[in-house]
Amino acid sequence: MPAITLIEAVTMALEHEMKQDEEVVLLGEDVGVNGGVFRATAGLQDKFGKDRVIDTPLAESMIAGLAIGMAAQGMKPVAEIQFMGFIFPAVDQLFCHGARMRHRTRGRITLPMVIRAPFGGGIHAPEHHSESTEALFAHIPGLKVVVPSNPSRAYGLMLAAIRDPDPVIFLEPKRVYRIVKHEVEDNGEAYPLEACFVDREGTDITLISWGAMMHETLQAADKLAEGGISAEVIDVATVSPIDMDTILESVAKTGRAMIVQEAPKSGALGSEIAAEIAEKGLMHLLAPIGRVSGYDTVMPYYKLEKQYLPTVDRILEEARNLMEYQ
Amino acid sequence: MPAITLIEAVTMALEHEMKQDEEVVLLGEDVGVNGGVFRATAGLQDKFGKDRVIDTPLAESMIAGLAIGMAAQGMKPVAEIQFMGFIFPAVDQLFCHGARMRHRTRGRITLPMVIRAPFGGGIHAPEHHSESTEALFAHIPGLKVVVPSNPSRAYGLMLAAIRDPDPVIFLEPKRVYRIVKHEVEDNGEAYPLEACFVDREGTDITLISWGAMMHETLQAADKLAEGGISAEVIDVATVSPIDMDTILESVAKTGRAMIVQEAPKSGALGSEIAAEIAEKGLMHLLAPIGRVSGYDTVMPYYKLEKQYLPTVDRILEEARNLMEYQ
Amino acid sequence: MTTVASFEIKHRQFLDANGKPVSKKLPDFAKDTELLRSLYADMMRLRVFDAKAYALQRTGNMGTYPASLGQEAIGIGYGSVMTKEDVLIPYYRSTGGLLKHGVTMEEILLYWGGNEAGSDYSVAREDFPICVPIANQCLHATGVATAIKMRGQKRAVVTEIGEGGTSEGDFYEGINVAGIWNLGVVFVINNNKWAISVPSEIQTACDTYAQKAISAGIEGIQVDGNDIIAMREVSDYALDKARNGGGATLIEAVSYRLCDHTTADDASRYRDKEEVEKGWQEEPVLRLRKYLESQKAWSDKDEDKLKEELAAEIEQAVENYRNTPVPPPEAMFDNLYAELPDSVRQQRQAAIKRGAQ
Amino acid sequence: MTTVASFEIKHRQFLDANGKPVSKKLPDFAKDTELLRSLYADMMRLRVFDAKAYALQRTGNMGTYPASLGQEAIGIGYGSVMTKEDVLIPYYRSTGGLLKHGVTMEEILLYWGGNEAGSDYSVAREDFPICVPIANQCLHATGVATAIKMRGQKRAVVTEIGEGGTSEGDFYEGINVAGIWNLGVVFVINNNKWAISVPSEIQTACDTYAQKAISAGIEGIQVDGNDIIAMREVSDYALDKARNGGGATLIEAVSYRLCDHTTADDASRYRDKEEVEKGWQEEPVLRLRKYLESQKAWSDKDEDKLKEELAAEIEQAVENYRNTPVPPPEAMFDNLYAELPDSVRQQRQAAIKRGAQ
Ligand SMILES: Cc1ncc(C[n+]2csc(CCOP(=O)(O)OP(=O)(O)O)c2C)c(N)n1
Ligand SMILES: Cc1ncc(C[n+]2csc(CCOP(=O)(O)OP(=O)(O)O)c2C)c(N)n1
Ligand SMILES: [Mg+2]
Ligand SMILES: [Mg+2]
Repeated sequence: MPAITLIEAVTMALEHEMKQDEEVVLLGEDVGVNGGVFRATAGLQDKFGKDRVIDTPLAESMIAGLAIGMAAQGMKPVAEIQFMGFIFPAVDQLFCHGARMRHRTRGRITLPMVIRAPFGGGIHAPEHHSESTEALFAHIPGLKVVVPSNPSRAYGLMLAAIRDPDPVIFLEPKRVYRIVKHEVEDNGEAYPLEACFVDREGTDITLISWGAMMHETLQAADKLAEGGISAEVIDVATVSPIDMDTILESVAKTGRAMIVQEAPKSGALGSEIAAEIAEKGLMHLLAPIGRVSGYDTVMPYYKLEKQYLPTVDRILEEARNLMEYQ
Repeated sequence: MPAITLIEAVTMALEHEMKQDEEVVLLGEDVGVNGGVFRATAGLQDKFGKDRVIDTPLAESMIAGLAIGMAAQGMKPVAEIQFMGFIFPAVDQLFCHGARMRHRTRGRITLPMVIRAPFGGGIHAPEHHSESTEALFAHIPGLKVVVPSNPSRAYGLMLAAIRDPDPVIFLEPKRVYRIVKHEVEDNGEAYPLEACFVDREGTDITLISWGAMMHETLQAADKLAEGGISAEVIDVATVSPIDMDTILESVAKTGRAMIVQEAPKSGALGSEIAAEIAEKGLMHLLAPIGRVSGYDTVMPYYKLEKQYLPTVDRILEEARNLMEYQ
Repeated sequence: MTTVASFEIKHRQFLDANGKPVSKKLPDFAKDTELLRSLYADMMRLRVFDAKAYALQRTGNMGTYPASLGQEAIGIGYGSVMTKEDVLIPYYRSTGGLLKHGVTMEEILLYWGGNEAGSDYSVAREDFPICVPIANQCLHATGVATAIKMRGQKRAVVTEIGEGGTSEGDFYEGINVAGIWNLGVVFVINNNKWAISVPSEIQTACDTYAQKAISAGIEGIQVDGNDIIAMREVSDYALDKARNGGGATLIEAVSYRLCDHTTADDASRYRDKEEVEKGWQEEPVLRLRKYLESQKAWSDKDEDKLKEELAAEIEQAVENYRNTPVPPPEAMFDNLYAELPDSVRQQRQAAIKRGAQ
Repeated sequence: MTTVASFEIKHRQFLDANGKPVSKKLPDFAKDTELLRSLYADMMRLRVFDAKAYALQRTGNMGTYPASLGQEAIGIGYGSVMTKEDVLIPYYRSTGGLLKHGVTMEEILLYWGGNEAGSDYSVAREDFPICVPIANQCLHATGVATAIKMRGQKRAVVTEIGEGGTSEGDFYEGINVAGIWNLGVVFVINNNKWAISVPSEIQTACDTYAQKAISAGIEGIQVDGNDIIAMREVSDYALDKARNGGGATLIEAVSYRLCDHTTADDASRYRDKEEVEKGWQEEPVLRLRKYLESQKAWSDKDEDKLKEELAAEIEQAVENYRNTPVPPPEAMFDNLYAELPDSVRQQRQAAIKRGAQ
């Protein structure tokens, strides 16, 4: 079993599900011959033909609208938005229709569709290519929002997303598309949605993250361990709806919670997690709830993106502050 | 000085500023002859002509894009989106350009523009007419988001929004457009943005709200007072960026914080406020941070909207829970 | 300069405003008097239903409602050539099309009465719910048609939009992809001249809306939308084409909104009386009646009988509507997802408890 | 059926692929050899600059860059008739237009080098920064033109978009409102046949992109975008019209993308060699050179001299670019709002502290 990257795991899951279920079709800009600008759909048009791997015209509202129409007919479209920064023309379709078709028709029309988009900073990309706006989607009831942090999860969660009978926004942390490899068996086993992953058990502090920032968070946990601090590390994975039970259980044990996210701090997912802890786990808290975030400013052009993105050092600093809190 | 409603105060502020500053122009669907579907611009086309009160074609992305182009040339467009539920086609323009033009051009091009939209439930409106999605806008750095809760504030904050050199999203709680009247002097005095209003001082618990829900919150405070509970009530007003200092000061005094909002609970503004309190005011907390919210589901068709919207009773129940918390 | 492309837009009309044929060659179906009588009845049905819906709103028994007054030939026209297998993607003023395609009066009242049950169509199960946000339904139509095409089915997809709605990007994105993929979609523009208070001149610099088809490389036809014979003929052509791989058609149905935009609107604020009076002289129901009368195919007695039948039918629908209980609080949650997440399940419980109080 | 509207799309070309005039009547300006030589120099300048930018990216000294190879006549064409007062609303492949309108090479390099200073144009202060999200710049152009019109100014607004970009709703919304309000906007479509890997057939069922103008009731003209004389002539006409209340024009400039989409792309994955070779036979720079040579207005010596001058100019720009320091961390905050809110001020302080570490 060869080790594969996160993006290869996405491809493997797409291929697996396309073989399994002929209702699964891929669509998007450049997903066909080119195999996607990040190569997530590389080779799939050759394997499944132009009818199942569809290069669309250049229009994101249209891509989302097409997916809605196709899904309403029982197909399972997996649509790619080339970068999350270009998803905005599609949000009208996703928020006004995608998220609520089942609800408004009392279950008569349902939308088993997936919207994939690479997101996040750190690859020296041009303007509008590096944002993390998952919180916008997570606030919309009726959508599920999933962010895999590593190859195994990309595979298992993508299968789950495609099989889910409701619309799933699947956000791929492009900075870590190729930085780690896992041995992933192509066994068709989906991971559950709406379940956090406890990646490391610990007793002193709970570090909560998702997507690319999991990598810095895990590194920080290593360093904390060197200093005798035992961090529990949770990968939220499905960022909406969030499995708060796992998080609250962990905080009950450690008494300290810190969220690490790439997005601007204000009104982000970290705020929601902190608010839930403050509502339901306050009695366990030995320290304020920490948030290590991108800043509340526009994602800068790439020369400053390193200054913008949370680092292992920032995580360590904040974690130590919380540990020292009296 | 006659007493006027919230929507009349909006009109008065628009008229005041149009007289003062000829760069101010209004645009939107039905804002001209018809004076807006809620009559916010009633009479203004007669007074200022078709060049300054412009009926646009029916396209929200276009309205936002026009406003951006006009503002870039130094005009001060105040654009109406007919209902907040129809703002989604415009978010691409607002998020990708409106929010960041000053930033990306290092201040060379700035956008003194306002986007107005009525929002919220409670008026038995059709589908898509009753949502509260202010949190989406509040998460975007570079935008300011303002929600007046009563006539005086509508007047003073609208003046401030128009005069602000940066884009302001001005959300008008339509359920309370006409339910209270204030004597508002047309004196051209703006209220500061980024400042909360402490509407009632109290010592036992801080109730934090904005927009239409301020009315239920104030009623709840009255009832709490009858039961001997002294609630401090804060109207956030500018919901992004939030004046957390005022809120934290209050919580430091009362030791209890509760947020009342109409939006779905998860990932809403209330989460951000709670998270900030949990980070910076934890040591003062005598109880968990309460959130009384709309539910995490699609805004239902109007037969159930009363079941959806937070009520005075729900606020009281939660406030009492927090008071009794040990 | 050399000419590299040229285009023409055609207009279709059979009956003039007084119900007189403008040409000798009426389509074959127009010889079928029974059919024409039934089309007349359908238009009347819609008109009477609209009036009832208005009354319900005015008496506080229903929410905002958009009537089709003066535009009845459009929805009844395309609706009359739809098969059960075809799919309708309506906008809020598609009541005629919905009724013709099997959606019940009761469902339509429930929808505008604020109850999701109204979107759970008992008959036209694949039709989309009424689309309130302008223009984005156009893209659903292309998506449905894509699925139909991929599966090799012979089904047409019909979607309707107001002339104001053509200013939205989604409209163009829809016709564009329908052109590229040769999708079996019929886009019907209800050009009723007004978008709430905004007149058509503010929506386009074009002489026709049909010419917008040229930007998508599809066929565009302008039709007198107050002439049910023309409306049916052009729709029949376009749907047939759609079912048989001939691709998309854009139909501009020229009509006039004789009513307010909705019950929440007061058109007298922005429209001249004279214009509306002129509109009444062109309206589709009387036009067909005059033609039928000229053919000795309609009498006052027929009219009375029809009105009586319609009144009874509508009364029954209204009664069913009014007897439908308000949904329980848990209905807010029960179709959010196939399976409700734990966190939301707690909110559901709380809502039930509060609802019972 | 009666015909209610008809349209034609015209095509403009003066020089064939070999630089031979296709008609005897060249526009007046084409007699001005100095002008043609300067246009040639401008196109070469862009080409050499592009090559340098590519090299910078390949050597890790700059981020992603989209070249204009083969499409030089477009930006240089419309740029050459813009006045200082006109406004350019560029997309990412408008380097030619930007350079002609006074944006410096250094600024362009800074932009693609990830530094906002590159969008703080020293000369063309009212031009918009480069637009990366496809098509939404079209609406900025209409907004700028609205302000210009309201103020009674005689200034044209030019915006450029790729042929793929015309599939986005914002493009249509833009041309539509420009038609309605008779705005002085020139929309230039760079039809380079490809949108990354997606060929033009997937973007439209139309024979021309120029005909999309018909949907907006504005004039649409197709021009050979590899023929700088035609490109300049049509642009001159359109800008003049725009400045003088004549309204908007849609120009489809037919060209070919000889390069990869950007430095991040590998076009050999999806394009045939032969197609690219054919493209090389049509390209604009050699075409004009051949014409100039046929007029005895260009020699190998001129060419060598030009290349030398360009090399020096570009070298200087690159040096300035490379000597520009990385902005300090506080630059992330300093233009967020006119005045930084308190909450963000704390973050700014923290960022400065961390940056210093
Ligand atoms: C995206 C969006 N914007 C605005 C509205 C508010 N609105 C409802 S109907 C209407 C006018 C529509 O006019 P038209 O498209 O001509 O259709 P008609 O109502 O005349 O049939 C407007 C602006 C909406 N429903 N959706
Ligand atoms: C809204 C949006 N969607 C997708 C992209 C990604 N993207 C960048 S360039 C491009 C192709 C554009 O092709 P075209 O419009 O023909 O312009 P060209 O690059 O050929 O000049 C795409 C899909 C984007 N920048 N913006
Ligand atoms: Mg209309
Ligand atoms: Mg192109």
